[in-house]
Amino acid sequence: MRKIAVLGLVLLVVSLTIVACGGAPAATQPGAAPAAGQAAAKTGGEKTVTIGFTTSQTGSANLESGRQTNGFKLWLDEINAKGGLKLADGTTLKFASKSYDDESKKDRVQELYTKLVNDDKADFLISPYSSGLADAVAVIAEQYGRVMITAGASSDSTHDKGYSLVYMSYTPASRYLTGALDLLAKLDPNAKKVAIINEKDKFSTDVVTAAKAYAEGKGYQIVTFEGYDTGATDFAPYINKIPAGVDAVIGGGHFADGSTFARQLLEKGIKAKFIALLVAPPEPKFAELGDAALGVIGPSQWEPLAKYSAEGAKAAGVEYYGPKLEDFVTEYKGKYTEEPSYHAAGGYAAGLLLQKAIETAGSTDTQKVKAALDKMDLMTFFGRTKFDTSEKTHGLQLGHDMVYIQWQKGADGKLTKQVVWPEAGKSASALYPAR
Amino acid sequence: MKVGNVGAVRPAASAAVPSIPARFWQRVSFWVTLAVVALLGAVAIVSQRDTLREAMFTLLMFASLASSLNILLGYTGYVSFGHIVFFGLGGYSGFYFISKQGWSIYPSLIVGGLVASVIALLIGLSILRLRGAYFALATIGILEAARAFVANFGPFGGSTGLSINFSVYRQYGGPAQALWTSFYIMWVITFIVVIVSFYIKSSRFGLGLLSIREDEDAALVMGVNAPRWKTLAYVVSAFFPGVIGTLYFFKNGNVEPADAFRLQMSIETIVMVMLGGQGTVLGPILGAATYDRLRSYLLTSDLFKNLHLAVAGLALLLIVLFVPAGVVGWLRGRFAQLRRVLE
Amino acid sequence: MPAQVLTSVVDGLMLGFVYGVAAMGMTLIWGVMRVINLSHGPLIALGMFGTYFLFTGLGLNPYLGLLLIAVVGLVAGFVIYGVAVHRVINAPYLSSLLATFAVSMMIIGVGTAALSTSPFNVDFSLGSVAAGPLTIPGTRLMAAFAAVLVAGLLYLFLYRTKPGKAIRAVSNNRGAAELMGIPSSRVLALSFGIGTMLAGLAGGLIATFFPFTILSGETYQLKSFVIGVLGGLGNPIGALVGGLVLGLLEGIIPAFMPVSWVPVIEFALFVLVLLIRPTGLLGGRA
Amino acid sequence: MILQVQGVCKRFGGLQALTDVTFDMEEGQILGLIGPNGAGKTTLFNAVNGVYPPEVGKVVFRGQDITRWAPYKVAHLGMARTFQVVRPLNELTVRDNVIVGACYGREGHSRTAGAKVADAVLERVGLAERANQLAASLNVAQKKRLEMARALAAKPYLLLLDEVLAGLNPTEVARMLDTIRQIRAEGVTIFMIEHLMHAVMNLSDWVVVLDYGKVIAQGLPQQVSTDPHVVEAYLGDPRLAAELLAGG
Repeated sequence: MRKIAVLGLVLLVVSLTIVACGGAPAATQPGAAPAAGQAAAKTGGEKTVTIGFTTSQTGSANLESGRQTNGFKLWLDEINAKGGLKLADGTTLKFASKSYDDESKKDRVQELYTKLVNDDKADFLISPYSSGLADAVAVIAEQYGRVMITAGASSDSTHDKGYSLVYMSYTPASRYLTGALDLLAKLDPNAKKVAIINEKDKFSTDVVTAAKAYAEGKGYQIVTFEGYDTGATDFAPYINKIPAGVDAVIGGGHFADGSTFARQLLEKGIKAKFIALLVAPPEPKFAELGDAALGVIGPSQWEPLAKYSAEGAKAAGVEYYGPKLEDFVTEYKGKYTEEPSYHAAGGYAAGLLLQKAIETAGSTDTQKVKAALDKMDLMTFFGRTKFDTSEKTHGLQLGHDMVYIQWQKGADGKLTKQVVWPEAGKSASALYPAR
Repeated sequence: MKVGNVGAVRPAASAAVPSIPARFWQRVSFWVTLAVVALLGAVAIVSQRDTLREAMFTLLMFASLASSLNILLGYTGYVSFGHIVFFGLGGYSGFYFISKQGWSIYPSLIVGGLVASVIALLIGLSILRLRGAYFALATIGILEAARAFVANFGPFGGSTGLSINFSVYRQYGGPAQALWTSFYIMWVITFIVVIVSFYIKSSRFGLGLLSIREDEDAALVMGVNAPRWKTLAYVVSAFFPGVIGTLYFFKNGNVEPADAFRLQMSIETIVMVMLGGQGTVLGPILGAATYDRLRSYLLTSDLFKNLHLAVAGLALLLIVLFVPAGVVGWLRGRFAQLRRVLE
Repeated sequence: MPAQVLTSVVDGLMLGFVYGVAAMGMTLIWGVMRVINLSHGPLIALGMFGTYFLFTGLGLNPYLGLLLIAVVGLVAGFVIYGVAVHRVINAPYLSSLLATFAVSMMIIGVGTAALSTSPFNVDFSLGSVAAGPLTIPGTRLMAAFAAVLVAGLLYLFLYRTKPGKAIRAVSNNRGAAELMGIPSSRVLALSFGIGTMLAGLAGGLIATFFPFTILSGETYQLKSFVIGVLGGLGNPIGALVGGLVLGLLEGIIPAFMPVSWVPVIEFALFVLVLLIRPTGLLGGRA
Repeated sequence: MILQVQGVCKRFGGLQALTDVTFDMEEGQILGLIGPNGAGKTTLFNAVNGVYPPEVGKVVFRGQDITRWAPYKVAHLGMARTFQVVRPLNELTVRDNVIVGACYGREGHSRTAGAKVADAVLERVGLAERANQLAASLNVAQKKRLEMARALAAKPYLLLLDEVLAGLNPTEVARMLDTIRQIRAEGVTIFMIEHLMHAVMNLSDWVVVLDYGKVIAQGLPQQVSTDPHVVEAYLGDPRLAAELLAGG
């Protein structure tokens, strides 16, 4: 009798150990590189800085997220290939990264970031792709006192929560489509009716809420205002609600839904003169839609055709930092055999901004780097960067601007991407009406 | 369709079954279970490692979710795919008071639980009339309807949900401390769920539930007011996900419909209950621990990263096919003497 | 406005046919063996990929490809039944729910690893048919036509052939059917095979007009539940009608409120029907 | 009058299961209900204790109209029953099975008090040593006694026994008959369905005969067994008919 009770207890203890250890080994085996880096911290004035982030290897955002990671890895390889970053005090910094798959889902991402900070000893963080995930992990960055650069995330609402260590590298969502409306006003002063159909996630909602207010302020009539769930594939019910005689259709969300939406707009024969969608159009893959892509405008954080340069920086009275735009494009193409999209550029820029801040601070100390970021006002290949330092909306991007691209038919009949707005940076005039 | 106990294990030996004290606090098994929960929490506290604490928070959260589901699924025999609806609705309500009304976490937790219970009462009065798979289907319907409704519901922020200002954590001693506080609360909730589970199981009420699980019609004839008791079981089992939801969203700082009403999470909770042994108290806790650690391990292991779901699915299939009583159920069935120790 | 409602309703109905096929398999399996097949959704998704690979990889016409998908689906159904379902067919229903859920996890797991979760597109177009305010893509018309054909064949099979009659007999009363010498195990396997085949066919059709991932089946699985209950659980022919009812609702509701309210109404209706008439609006056996 | 059944009719789809069934039961009696297979005997039990509420007619128990009451309410009033096909709560122990009867029966004991009642009842039906086994592990005769024990633990005024002797061997039958007599001696009224004719005829104070859902005869055992209607009804089953005549 007693023996059995003892046996039971032993079994229990064994199972518990397994349970407890199940947590431990997974948690205590960080990637080899950063661990080695930590060990080498104080020797010979060389130090390894670990940057942690998650990638959506699977899930709805895997395309955009993958590009962002590609861009970041390019930065990482380049800086290390150059022998690292030399600080004023003579220390050489090498950079390492540690990342996990967040499955494009929020439920594990916080745990993964906690792990990045505590087990993998990440010194700095880059946000995951998409505003929803970035918003979730901003808390973690703040809670554990790590500076986080958000890339691929632009929800304004992340920055009205009182965070002080989260810095947005993108133009905020509220300014994504306002420029498109400016463009529309310029193209066609008589345009009146605007239909807004968007994904109902944080980012797109922030975008259209701001765009709707902006449009109404400019005297546009919003004839349709509908949201669809993330992952939607059938847009017919929404498209059917667009009344005949609509001038502009704006909205969308991310790549997958946006491209399907564009395709179904064509199939359903919607005769909108102006179509502007989020995220999807700037992706090179959007061209695979063929006719459905023609004339579609998309706000882009950055384009290979953009014209950010040292001269421009001088004109604006700020410093230019990092590689030339053309060099970035060439390097990226060399490594990944495709045009960089703005997600890729954003990933690179996140690393670059961090690099600059560390260089300015002359240290990897969180508070010093934070001070450097707060003061930062510069131009890179990605555009201008300046952060809001007010207490209410700290970390919000103030300097960076959107460009707007449109898919047009080139002389050879192939679809090409042209920058059509702002006026100063355009590579072609907008095609109007689009259809 | 008859609702029966899946954990149907024919006893190995009919003789020599120990008698178990009537009062649950006199049972070895009660203290063993408490010790398990104590250990799970202590691991994080002793190590003082934030990662382990976070992992244990998730683990304890699933352990209490599974245990609370067990009151309905394991004791009463009603399979609900909608347990997470209470996590969502209760959590949303509690979180609403934190973010919009500026309440402290503590009363909000209670409110979250109560809202979940009241909703369970209203839903339960109608759908508990359905039996077997019809009930299961109805719970799926309710979960989906609730998710779609909240996504359209203005006060809850519609599809983008609600969030709290970071400064809120200051009243809990700063963000780092707030995480520890959340963890402690989670730990306490797990203890409460265990004690309530034992209390119910050893009470007259619990006996009624068990008889409903075994044979609802026979139970009715024996005088068990099945409609009332199963509704009560539903209400009690819904209270905890409401509390846990509030805490979880408080810890996250935000809530969105897509995170709050995940059918997948509901099903995973059922899997945990099954894995450990439905109808037992320790089972759901061990089941949650095993499943959660397994999944978390697979997710971060380089070898299985891309196949974690498939591996977990294979494990589940093997258990359903070959150990339907779950680990604790199997042990209890195989070694009658263990019934004193494991319950 | 009326033109808009008309378009919307026609779109809904076209889709309703396909919903019907998706639900037929689910409800057939339920009727015969009282199993809610939670792997139904992923199987639909596999059907989608079937079309994709046959079309994009082999250049096979999607509608010809359906024949192959049907055969593979049938065999896959046998295998799933044999491996995962047969052992728990007489156990309480939670076992079969979880067994099929485990299958679903495995399909999605392997599918995610092999196919990622980025959307796939079958770049196949039959143009559009325009009539007045209506513009109906040809693929959807074909899908509706194929759905009717599948329903018709299923009807003939169930009511005119020996194995079909055996399926109905087992569905009515398995014990009695066994007494009459009907080999119930074989019939159950066959039903699961046909159910899987129907899931695959539905997926194959959907793939011709919507993009999809390995996760896309879930929506159709949930809709299949709703349709099953509307048309009568266990009544495969009722499923087609149920599908049309659902399609009609999806066409009409957006005319009066935001589209995002559609699922609220759909699922509330679903629960209501379960409560009031669990045998389905159109009768059928419970 | 402990139970009055007045004009009870019950229909299942196209099948008229009970037609205008009327009879009374005296307190302290054993009333035997007999009839050929499919006569509607179990349906009558179900109509009386609320499992299948009758469409027409009235059931009065201890002066209270309980027609269409839920079965659990009827149980609380003091009516307990056993099932023809045993329905043990398989995954519960034998003792817990009986405690359910005690806790939810007429006296509505607490769990601890219920345990005491259960132990006493188990002792009496001879299952005491199996108290801690799972009910599923009992053999058929033991399960029958478990059914009886559950019903007794409810301390009913009226006990409905549905073929408790079926499937038992002669020794077991004798034991069961003893138990039934004892129960009656304690003042519990018994309403029993039984196929074993000699047992019914020996035990019962009053016999009601159902055929095709109708009462075709009722009276003292001797009267009934010689009633031509009854004999005719049983002619379809010669063995039973012979037994009926022999038993009378």
